[in-house]
Amino acid sequence: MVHSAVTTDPIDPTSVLERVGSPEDGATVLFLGIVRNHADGRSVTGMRYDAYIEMAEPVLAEIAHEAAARLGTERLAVIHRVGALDIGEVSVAIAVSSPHRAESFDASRYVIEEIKKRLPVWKQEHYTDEPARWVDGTVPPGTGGVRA
Amino acid sequence: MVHSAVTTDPIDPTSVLERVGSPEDGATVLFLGIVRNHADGRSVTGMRYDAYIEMAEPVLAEIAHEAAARLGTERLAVIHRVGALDIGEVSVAIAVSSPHRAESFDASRYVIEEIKKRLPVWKQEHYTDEPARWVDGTVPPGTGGVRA
Amino acid sequence: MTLSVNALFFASYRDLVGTSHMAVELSPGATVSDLVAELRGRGAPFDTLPAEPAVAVNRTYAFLDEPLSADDEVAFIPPVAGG
Amino acid sequence: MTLSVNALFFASYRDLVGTSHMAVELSPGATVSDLVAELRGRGAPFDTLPAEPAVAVNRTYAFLDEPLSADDEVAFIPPVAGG
Repeated sequence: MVHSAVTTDPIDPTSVLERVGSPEDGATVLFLGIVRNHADGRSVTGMRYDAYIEMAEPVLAEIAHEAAARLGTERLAVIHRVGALDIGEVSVAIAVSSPHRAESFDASRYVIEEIKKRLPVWKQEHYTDEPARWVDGTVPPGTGGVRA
Repeated sequence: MVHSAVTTDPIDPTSVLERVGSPEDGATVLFLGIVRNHADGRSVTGMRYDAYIEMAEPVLAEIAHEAAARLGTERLAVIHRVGALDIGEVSVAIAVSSPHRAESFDASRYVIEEIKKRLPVWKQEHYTDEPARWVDGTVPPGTGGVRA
Repeated sequence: MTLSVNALFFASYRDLVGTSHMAVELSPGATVSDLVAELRGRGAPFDTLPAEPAVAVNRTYAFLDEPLSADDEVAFIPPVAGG
Repeated sequence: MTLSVNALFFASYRDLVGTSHMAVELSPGATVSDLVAELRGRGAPFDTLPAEPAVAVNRTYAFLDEPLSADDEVAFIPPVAGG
């Protein structure tokens, strides 16, 4: 069963991994996005994730179902965290499994790329010695102008 | 530090994952190869992995170091299991981490593709109602004929 | 008779306008563009919002020519940066 | 004076020849090709080995024209299937 969630709780990679897998599957891919200590040459001390939560949940579910259609199985789980995260904490975890490896790699990559394109989530980087800054992002498809 | 091993012990994915990661890294990819219950339409009951162990260890180390060069970090671990495996057991685990995600996906994929091309390991499928069969494989580059 | 919609502001837009949400009265038949013009016409701090922002109407991304109905939720969406 | 090498057989090749390793005496200057010909010339079961097998000499993949030295380890490598 496809699983997706937006949560303020810390993400446990093992429990995400345990949501996928089947005796039919020969491949599992787990992707973790993690808060790193640098960006554009600046030293980062932490990250605050904000979300339009009422919209982020259905958009993440939609992305997960699109990826499952590519994957060919329902064995896909994605969890995105929001709130204040320290360096090294997991911001997003994506687990998928499938009979063959190509589909798992592809679906995993699809989920993270689509999250970056259209999940209504924002992040604010905090630095040692300058004010916090909202990270430059992407205008989602289907908005930001008039219908073509 | 790049880690590689060929082992008869069961593989614990979490412990492989824990070998990678750094405050500099924003992405981690874990790939698991798993024994599945079917192949070419046949029902599989288990798999026996044989290795030319004295050669498989250095070849796996070589693959791991090549992948780390692509990755741009030394944060890569790969463990391949040999012996008799049941359905659902992990045959290979590959964990990598890097500042950005593209490099981790690429290195992970590189390791599994190279393993399939040139690691001196063979597998014998066991079935419910017919004799075990060695799985068709690949002739490694650099052998199987005369020098070009 | 007017049309009341609920405007939401997130992240950098919330910082710009200093609030996360507000009710806005529009004329019947108004579109997202009309809402943007109404807000920007109020001057500071609303005139710092972009003239062609990304928006979601009732939690679905929409273009500026999207017509609005009473009680619609119109979110101003800064460029997204999840993951 | 002869050259003795250690031939190793894995997986399906081990099943074919019925042993995992054996010492083979060759003439000085022999190559991998000469080893293959020597073995296949012995008839069953060795003639079921391919005429141009993949091999590794001292744990490195090698071509059939690779010259052999005393005590070399020559592994007959069936198509590999790890992962």
